[in-house]
Amino acid sequence: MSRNHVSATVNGDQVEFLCETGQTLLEALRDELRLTGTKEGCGTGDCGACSVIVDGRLVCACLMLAVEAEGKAIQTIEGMATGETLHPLQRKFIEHAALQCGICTPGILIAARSLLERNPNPTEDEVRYWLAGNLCRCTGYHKIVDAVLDAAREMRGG
Amino acid sequence: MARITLSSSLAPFTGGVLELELDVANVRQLFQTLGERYPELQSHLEAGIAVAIGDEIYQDALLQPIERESEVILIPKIAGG
Amino acid sequence: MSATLKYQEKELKLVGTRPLRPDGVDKVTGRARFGADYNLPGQLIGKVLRSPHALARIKSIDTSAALALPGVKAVVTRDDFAEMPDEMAAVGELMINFRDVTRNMMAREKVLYDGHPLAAVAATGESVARAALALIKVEYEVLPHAIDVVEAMKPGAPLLHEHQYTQGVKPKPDRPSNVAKRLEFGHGDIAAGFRQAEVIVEREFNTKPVHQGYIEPQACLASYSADGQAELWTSTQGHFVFRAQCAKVLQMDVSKIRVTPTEIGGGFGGKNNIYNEALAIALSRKSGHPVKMVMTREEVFSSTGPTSGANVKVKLGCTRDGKITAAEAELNFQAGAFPGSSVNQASMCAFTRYDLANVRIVGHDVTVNRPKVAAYRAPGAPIAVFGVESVIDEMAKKLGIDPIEFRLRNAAKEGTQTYYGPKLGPIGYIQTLEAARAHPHYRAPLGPNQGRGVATGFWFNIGNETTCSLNLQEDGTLTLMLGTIDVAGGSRASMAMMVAEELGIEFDRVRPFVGDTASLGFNFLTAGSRGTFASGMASVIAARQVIEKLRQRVAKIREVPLEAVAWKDGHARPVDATVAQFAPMSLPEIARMAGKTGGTIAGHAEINAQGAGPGFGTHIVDVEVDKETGAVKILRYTVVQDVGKAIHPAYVEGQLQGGAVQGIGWALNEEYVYGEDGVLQNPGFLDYRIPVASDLPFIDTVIVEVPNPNHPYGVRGCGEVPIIAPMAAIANAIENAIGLRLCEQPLSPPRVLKAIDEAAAARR
Amino acid sequence: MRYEAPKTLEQAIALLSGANGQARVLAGGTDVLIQLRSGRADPQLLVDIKAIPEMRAVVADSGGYRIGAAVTCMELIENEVFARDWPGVVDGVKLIGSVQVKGRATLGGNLCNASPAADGVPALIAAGALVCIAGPLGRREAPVEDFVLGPGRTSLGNGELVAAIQLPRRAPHSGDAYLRFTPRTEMDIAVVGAAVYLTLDGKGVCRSARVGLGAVAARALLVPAAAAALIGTTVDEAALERLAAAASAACRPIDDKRGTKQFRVKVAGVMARRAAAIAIERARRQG
Repeated sequence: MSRNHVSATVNGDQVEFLCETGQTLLEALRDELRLTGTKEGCGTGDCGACSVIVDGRLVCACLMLAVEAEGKAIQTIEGMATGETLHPLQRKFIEHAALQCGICTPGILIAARSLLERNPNPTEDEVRYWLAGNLCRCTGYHKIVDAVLDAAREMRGG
Repeated sequence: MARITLSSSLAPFTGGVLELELDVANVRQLFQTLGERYPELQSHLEAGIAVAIGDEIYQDALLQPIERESEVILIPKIAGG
Repeated sequence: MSATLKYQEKELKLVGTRPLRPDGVDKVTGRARFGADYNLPGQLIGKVLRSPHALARIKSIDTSAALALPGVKAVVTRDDFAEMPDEMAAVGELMINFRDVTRNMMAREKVLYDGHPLAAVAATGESVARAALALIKVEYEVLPHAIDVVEAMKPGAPLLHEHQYTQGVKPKPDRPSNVAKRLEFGHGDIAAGFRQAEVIVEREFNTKPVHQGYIEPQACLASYSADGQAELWTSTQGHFVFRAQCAKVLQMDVSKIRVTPTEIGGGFGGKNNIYNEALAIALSRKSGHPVKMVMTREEVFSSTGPTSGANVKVKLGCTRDGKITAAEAELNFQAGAFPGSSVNQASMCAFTRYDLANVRIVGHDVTVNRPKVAAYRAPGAPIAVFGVESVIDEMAKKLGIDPIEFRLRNAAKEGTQTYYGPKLGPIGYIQTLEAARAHPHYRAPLGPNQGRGVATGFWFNIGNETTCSLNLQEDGTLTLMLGTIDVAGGSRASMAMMVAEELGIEFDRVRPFVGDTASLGFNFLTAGSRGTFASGMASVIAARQVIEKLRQRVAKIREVPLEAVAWKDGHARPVDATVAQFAPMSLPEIARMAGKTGGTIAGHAEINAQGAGPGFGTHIVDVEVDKETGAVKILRYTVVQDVGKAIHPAYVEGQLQGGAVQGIGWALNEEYVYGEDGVLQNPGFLDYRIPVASDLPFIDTVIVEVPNPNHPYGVRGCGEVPIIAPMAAIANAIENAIGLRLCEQPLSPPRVLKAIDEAAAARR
Repeated sequence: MRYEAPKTLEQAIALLSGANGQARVLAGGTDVLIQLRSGRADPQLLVDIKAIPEMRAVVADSGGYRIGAAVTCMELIENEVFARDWPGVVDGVKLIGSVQVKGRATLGGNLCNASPAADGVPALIAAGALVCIAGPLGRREAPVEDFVLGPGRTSLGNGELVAAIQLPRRAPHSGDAYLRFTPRTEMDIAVVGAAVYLTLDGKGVCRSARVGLGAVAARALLVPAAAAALIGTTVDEAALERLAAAASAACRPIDDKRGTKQFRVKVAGVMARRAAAIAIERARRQG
């Protein structure tokens, strides 16, 4: 089986890997690049646990082929903090108890970041609808929504 | 003698007997005596029976003492999600 | 040691505050390692071949073509596992029928549900493993199947197990049945109770199986060495229980399997049982390579534990002034392919919120051609309570009594005689009802097509076998090794808080983690809301042991009598100046000297925690019904619950909110849909509809604290109660909104609309 | 399986034509990847059309719009000019999965996947959109309602692909809207979907209308009888009730895991009526 060569940027770093055509970006991130922070919950785009940002777009890494990543800039949870400094969303998630088991957390953080980059002052409803593609079975979403709204407030400087 | 009451769900295994008095000093002795008296109950005692002594429920506490005159109730063991 | 530590009221510094969880940073940065995040050099990928039929006899399994495929290193089938006797055997203190466990793990004579494993392969990669599965030839004799519980109970229904005769029936039946067990609970005189009744309400309810819906599919990695030792990394609620099950079905010594629990991406009861773990070890044994097995979401739905679907009949008798005189129920629970539903506990939970003189409950545990059910948060209770609390509500309405007032008139309290055995100890049910009645939510105005519902829940909570080690490290910090899995709720934080509280030190001086099975003795599953209760008790015992040893050490170092040394605020200090005078020693000071004054200091607990305190909750919900589509919108939701003591209130709120939302999903849209062919039609998150963020409002919580007398901080446990009431509360709210009583779960738009249309047709 | 990302439409057509039906077009991939994973699709060649510039563009064209087949839903949603003209089309596009899915999925793919429940399609039918098809024999156009033949089947011939979707010039005093019913607020497949495009005259009388329904038959339907209920009226309550009845009458649904026949028939009318109410509101507002 011939494999495809892909070069891309992940969290600002140039990476290269080989992949089968049928392999998803999620598989490449996890199995080839060993970036296991991006999770698989369903493999069909229905849970959002594999959310990553590709060229500025929030996508499910399970619904994109690894070969399609050629030349793309990919951001994953591993690139969200700066050194030891957590992103405000990461900090607020811990402070608000917005995570329990944590399997959905990387995807939700990536999705929330993508929301706040577009809309720094979202309403509760806008947060809930933007995050509708990210399933969480532990929290009932209450504290997640709180944390996102609070992080937005802080990031706006309020 | 301790007063022993069996949960109604155990009636099929004791020929309908649900109340009796036994001279037992702890839960292990209680199970042993009951098992000898009602062989069909034996597997249920092993498979999971909790014991209420007074108003406290004990699970898997074979050495828990049973005071004279205490009220002892056998109930199905409880697990959970 | 069978242990209980009594509650002591004292001034608290840390317990009841909201420090940050020790697993938080790893979970927000992607560093936390879950089941599928573990890899070993040279590992193979394992995949399972599953039955496409609901019920079929297996005539043959031919794996030769799969084995011949390059890259395939091992295949296992029923022939690779020993037959197990039909008897209950101990797994720690659980009793399990391993004849069933070994058959659920790998079908033997018959496949019993769509998704039942038949063979497993290990290959060099995922695509090779998948290709190998396609090469396994299975000959089936397809048989008629039984999916519906009521149908399966009928004489002449397709039979799953020829050797299964209904237990609990006298005389022993002369023919086998899908009814594995009949059980009966009750007290008083039910007939007399109904004769006293002036009003009787009787209803029949049906519910569908629902899945725990954890977001992390089951995942494990096994490595078997030629010397007969195995290591297993797996996502589990109980690594000791998994080890015991694997040892039994693989006929290995318990000590030769070392299980390391990974972070668990949700369980809710669904990760109490092994599925792929023993297969992975067997494949590793056969291939000589580590084997990793990760389920797909489809496999999770088709082959791992949903909870029972059920048929529930409830009859209630009452006087006109609102006193319940008789309560009767029949609970018919699907067990799935093997016996063992939660009908027992459902029976015991059904009416236990009330002080009742005359009760009778009959339960049936029924095998059907569906995956074997697994526990799901307060197993069985929501199903029974959907029926009972709906009927309670209807009764209150018939009598013209406010639904909370009606519940208060009949509420269980300390001293109430339960119909399953003991009297209740100190409980907070009435307090939750009163707090709900006083909540502004209960008086807020409602608009058109809106309705408010109330319902309540009860769960026993449990203790069980628990182990931990608390090691004082050389700089005065401590590591707390727990045997209880932190299934997400934040129990690691709670344990560390209790230890720090005992020692009078800061929270971050104690680093909690979960030990592997070789590091501690047997510890029960995280289930039954036991974690913070039982492991908290063990942690406090270990901390008190450490304090005792610290006092002894300081007495030696300072050359004073032991009685002269008190432990206070993280220091050994003189009890008072009259007994002895010495310079106090801090924990780091003692720790630094420990090695040279007799060795390091540690505390341990190996207990079977007794004295769990029952939990009660009252829920209020407002809904709006779209009468043209049947859609039900949750407008407002309030959970009131007695948790005994909230060690970490934010994490308790999280349990209350998360549990309530699982209950909301159960109520509104979640269900297993099977076709005529017995094949599951919705094994994915698209059509198995768990709630999404935009479906929900904020979930208000009110924490009531009536301490459990049998825990040093009064903890009861809190995880399970919140899932019990939502189904009934929502049904009651719908009834108040549109005047129709819905008795079929889920209360989904087609059901609601059908009820509206039928009522309209009946009026015409 | 081979992967190709041609830079021109001609190259794409050549690749597809040469593959003897063993090729799949890859646009957003949100349906194709699921089919690959489940084994329902097993092509030898994937032709990724996202590197073809004309496929990625939304072009204003003689008063209407030409939406390249590889334009993602999010790109279309964020195109404010387009959304002002065809809010009903955007209503549908907004419902094609989560934000994540819409970051990849395309309206062209939604159409080519040929699901009866596709959220993007009813509003295109109501709008009178055309499918621009390119193939070895040249280019052709087809009305959207004729393009899908049944579940998973389109009128694309060997080597053909959808290059773009053409929206006409929006008439003055007109408005469109799409509504669907799902059990959850998001993340569901439509149980019923209804789109209405209507045009008023100066007196507020409906002069033309088109109604599209989704998930009520083997493919999305154009329902002239439902449109007729509106034409010539001021779209008052009585007209809306006739619209609802006509929409329900046009349904030929199935019972499945997502809904019953009875439910779909009834709710199709409700959705059509509610969509029409939104459409007329937009028509009045937009002038």
